[in-house]
Amino acid sequence: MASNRIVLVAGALLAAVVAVTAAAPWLKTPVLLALANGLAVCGVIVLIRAGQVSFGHAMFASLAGYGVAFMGRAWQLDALLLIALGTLGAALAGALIGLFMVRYRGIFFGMLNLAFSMVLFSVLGKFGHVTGGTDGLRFDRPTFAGQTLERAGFETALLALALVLALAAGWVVMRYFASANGQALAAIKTNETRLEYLGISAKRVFWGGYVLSATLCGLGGSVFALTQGLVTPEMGYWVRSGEIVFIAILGGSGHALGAFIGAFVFEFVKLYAAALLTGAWQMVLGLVLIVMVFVAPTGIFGLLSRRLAGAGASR
Amino acid sequence: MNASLFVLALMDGVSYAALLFLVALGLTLIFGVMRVLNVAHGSLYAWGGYFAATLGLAITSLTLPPWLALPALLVAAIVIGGLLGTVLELTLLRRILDKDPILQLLVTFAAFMVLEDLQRLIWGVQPVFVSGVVDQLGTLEVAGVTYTRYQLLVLPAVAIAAFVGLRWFLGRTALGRQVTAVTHHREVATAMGVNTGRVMWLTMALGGMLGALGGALASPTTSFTPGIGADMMVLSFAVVATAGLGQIGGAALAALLIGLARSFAVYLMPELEVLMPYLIMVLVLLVRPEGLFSTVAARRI
Amino acid sequence: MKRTLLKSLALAAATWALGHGSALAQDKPAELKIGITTFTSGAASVFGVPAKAAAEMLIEDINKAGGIGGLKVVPTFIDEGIGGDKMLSEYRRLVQEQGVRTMLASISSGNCNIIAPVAEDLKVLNVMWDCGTEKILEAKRYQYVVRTQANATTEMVATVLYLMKHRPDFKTVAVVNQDYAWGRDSWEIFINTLKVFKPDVRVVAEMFPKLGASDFSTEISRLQALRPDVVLNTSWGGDLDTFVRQAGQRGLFRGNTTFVMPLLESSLERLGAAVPEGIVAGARGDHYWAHPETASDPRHKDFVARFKAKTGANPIYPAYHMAQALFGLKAGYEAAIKANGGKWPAPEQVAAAMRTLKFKAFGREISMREDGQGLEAQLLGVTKRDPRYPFAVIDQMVLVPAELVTTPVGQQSGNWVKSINPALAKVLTTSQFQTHAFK
Amino acid sequence: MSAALLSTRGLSLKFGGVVAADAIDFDLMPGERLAVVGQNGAGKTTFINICTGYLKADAGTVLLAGTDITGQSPRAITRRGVGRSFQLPQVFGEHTVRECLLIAASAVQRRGGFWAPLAQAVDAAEVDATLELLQLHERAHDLAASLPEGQRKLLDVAMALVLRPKLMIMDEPTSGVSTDEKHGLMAVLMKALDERQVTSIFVEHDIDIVRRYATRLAAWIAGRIAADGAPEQVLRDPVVVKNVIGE
Repeated sequence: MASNRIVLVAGALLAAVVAVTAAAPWLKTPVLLALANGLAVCGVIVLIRAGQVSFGHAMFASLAGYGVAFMGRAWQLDALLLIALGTLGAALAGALIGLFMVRYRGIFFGMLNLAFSMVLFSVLGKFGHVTGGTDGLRFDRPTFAGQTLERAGFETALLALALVLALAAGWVVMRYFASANGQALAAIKTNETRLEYLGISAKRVFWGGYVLSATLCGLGGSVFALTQGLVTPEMGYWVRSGEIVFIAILGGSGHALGAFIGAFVFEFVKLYAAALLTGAWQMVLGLVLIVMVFVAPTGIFGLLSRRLAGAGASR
Repeated sequence: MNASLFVLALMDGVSYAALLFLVALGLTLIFGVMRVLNVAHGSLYAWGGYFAATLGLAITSLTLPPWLALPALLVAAIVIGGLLGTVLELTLLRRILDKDPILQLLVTFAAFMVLEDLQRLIWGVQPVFVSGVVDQLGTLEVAGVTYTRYQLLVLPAVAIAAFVGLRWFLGRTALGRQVTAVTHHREVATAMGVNTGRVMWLTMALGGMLGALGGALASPTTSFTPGIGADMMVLSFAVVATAGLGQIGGAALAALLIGLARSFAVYLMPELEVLMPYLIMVLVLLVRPEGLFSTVAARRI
Repeated sequence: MKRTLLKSLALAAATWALGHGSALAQDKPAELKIGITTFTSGAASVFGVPAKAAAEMLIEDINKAGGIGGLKVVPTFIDEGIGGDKMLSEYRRLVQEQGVRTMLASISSGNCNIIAPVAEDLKVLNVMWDCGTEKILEAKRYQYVVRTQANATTEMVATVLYLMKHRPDFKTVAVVNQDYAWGRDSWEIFINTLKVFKPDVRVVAEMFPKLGASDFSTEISRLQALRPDVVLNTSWGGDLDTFVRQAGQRGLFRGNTTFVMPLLESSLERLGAAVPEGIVAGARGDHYWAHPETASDPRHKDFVARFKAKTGANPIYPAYHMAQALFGLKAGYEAAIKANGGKWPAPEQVAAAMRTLKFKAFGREISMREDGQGLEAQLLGVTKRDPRYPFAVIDQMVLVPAELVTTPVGQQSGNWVKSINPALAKVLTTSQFQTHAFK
Repeated sequence: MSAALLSTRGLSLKFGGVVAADAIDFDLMPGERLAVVGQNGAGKTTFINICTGYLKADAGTVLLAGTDITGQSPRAITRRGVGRSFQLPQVFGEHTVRECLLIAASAVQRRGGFWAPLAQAVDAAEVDATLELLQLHERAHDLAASLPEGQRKLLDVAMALVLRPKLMIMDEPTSGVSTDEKHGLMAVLMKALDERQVTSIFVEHDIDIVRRYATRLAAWIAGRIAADGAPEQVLRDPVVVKNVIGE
């Protein structure tokens, strides 16, 4: 799919987001949440590139989120600093956990991630005196780039930041996919034996991908936490991890843009399904995904790219 | 902790493990044959429980003889489990066998989301609970503590029966052998003329019944509320992963391990209770990536 | 890419400049839109669904009687079950898109925590109609947030007082609470208060099974082994049902342990025969379908009858809390309109008016304080089986006045309960408090 | 001995009861083109797997140009200049032919740092030359998975060849290829190996191919080298005739 077309789509999406949130301020929250999700999905897409799917990656979002909450409460740091540190925390955790994960593939990889995330989930829920238990941790709205802002202003600023971060993340991911490491990562999906017989360490390559994915999930988690001013263990529940993968497939795991398209569709279907037919949003989303898997396994982005660049170019 | 407390923890652990095992058994059986981890399995547990409760209510409201309550549990499990299992197999799993494993997993996840809401639409959100059976069977004393016969005798008995029964079916019957064959090598089995489609349908129905049976047996002592499926899903998942995917005997031991760890935790360090299953899962997987009881074959090149 | 970016950013600047000039004009609207958050999904919908039914009924009544300040009341319901973040989005949509200025939120203390600061930022009146956490109004002074019912401190201290009356001579206590803020906090208030009256009381077990736990057999075995004099359980919904049923099946109630269940009233009818006699039961406030003082009051009678006709069950406390919120809101608006010289009041004016309010729902009069906290008496009693009903009822009812058991304005519950006068332990036994039998 | 490119001493490996490698002593001189024949299960692939580090021997040593590489990982041994192709071609099915080679090339050289796009990170000219050399250039932009068996075999070798190995070990390069294509395939392979001056070992069942392309022949029987030397002479060895060629 021609890259200038992608830029067009991205630009259009961007403009739409900005216009919409300006027209209807209440939409800022869902849009922010969608962008936060999208960032995390970017992370999961990296793993899917290697043919791996994690049912526990929400743990990095929740790690970063709790990092933000803790530091926000303890030292009243600036929002930008909080995001940076929260993300860094997730990256370090990813680097560490990744050391174990690189040995696993397929269902075992998914399971070990799930296991780790459920341990974290239970710990966060259990040791209330530190983590605020299942009610989670609240923290006051921090300054933004040194400015003390009202909620409206803060969210506008955060939204602008999130958009920039989304573009940056998308660029990084696509650049990574094109790089030697990214290509080797994709090769893990098809043939690790050959990688080894080329003198390339599949584990090291995969570790890199894992750290990147953890970092992006952490970035998403940090933004999510700042949007809400509250973090709860639910952020890391296995169903959340499932949702992230879900969004990746929905949007199309071939391209970072798919992550954000998916995230927006997900967020708004969820929001309106919840408002219109109360208690059935899960069913709606579930059916949507099932249909997608059968008619468009390449996700919304796959469909889109075929529209834009004509059939065949969807790879 | 003294000897009597030890005994108590043992009792509770075993009866809890029995339920856990039934659900995990279904999950692991399905994986063995389909090579798909059926995330919707948790919903089967929930549906089994709800449906059993519905039957229980029907029995009381239609003033049928109360002794029907216990068989009703089994009937509920067989009907709803078989039904849902069949539907899932025919409408989804059958059609995604050739798809990317990631998509397969996701489809079952989607099915899980759908079933969760359907269940809420059918049975609502009020806690559902019918305990006639337990009261009929009465109680017995152990170390000065009262237990219900139901949890101490019925649950383990059913679990053991299910285990032995499945073993016998897979090992001794022609159909069971076909299932085993497909488990080991689908292509070869097909080449040998095994009707793979039928085997898979059978497996899904059977696995579904086991999952539903877990729920049905839990219904007399547990209030069923939305979300109960998701919790049981991840728990049975922990059991299966600890045991090793497709390991039937292993699942029994893993369920016991987790059940006991949990109940002992309540006595010794209550704060760790919820943590136990996942701690065990992590530790086992770190030491043995394929779980306690399975081994990986080297890749031929 | 860059060009598109610049374009859109320019567009952003422009539109945002437009978007944010919105001042709150206070000309009288055509109708009074109110947003109500309640659980219509998830475990807590055992509270949310009855409350919603009550709201629909009562708003219909209010509108029949000419609405509030002559305006028709139009409710929009938000499901708390979709999770804090989604609920917040919905909440803000109502305020910023629909222009709703009056909100009733919420059931979950967690959600109240999320919403209170938002309401303050958005400058909308928020009536905390059911959530119990005392911390919100003690930690921070809000202008737009009020609570038309008691808080956790009032409930738990009253519970302790009733326990002291019902069974003064006990030595050991154990707790089985849900593992979340309410479960932990209620236990903390309970035990701290108890220690004032009984410094030598022994806590033999503290068990906090996870919220939504489905199996308590191990906890029950442990309780049977320990045989404490008193067991506190402040859980609700499916958790409470499951615990009571499993405990009943295991004969836990046969011993001479006194069980204290401050939220049992909301489960009584559902649990039917499973509830034995002799459990200390609470109703989170001054309301009960068989309320000793208002059961015969035609307004209340009518409410109960119609609620039963509509939902098939007697009203439980969330329904009454909803009534308190709506009646309080009505009274508040009317007071504010009067103070405003007949002109339609701004949210902050209503909020101010509600702080000096005295109003009546289906219990005794509720009086609001300057910190926005409502003073609501507490009804406690002991379960009893009555041949006329297939479920247990509350007997030996006492109404504990809120003034005795509520943290004074400006104080923190944590410290205040420790400073309670030990003499209070016997107050309920004095002649001024009569015990009402179930009729 | 020190002149030998690859040599093994007392290489032994058992699978349960089966003896897959039985104290194999073996030397390969630079420039040789060794064909390996033997019945299935004679231990040919096992020998290769041990030499390239995929399997660990129970006993014995493997020396590459005089340095001990016993028990090293395939990665380490590959980096020392041993290329390998497989009976079942090991290619990146979801990448194009050219991408496969680019990835391979990136194993030995990287330019422009972490972020550089693969195509710029490696010497594309080198890659295209190799494509040309193995006559894969027309299929350069097709998915590796879409290639017919013969070309997949060539790609398998090409990926190893891009690494500029000293030694190339090929496991049945012509298996699964129709007889009339075999010679064409071997011709291409050998030409490429000559041009790059790579010493090579190849496992082969087709005796014509052996006669035609091997400079030396080793016959495997039950995990040991039964005969080793000039092809014609080995092929005349009665033991070989009886057990390997089977006439």
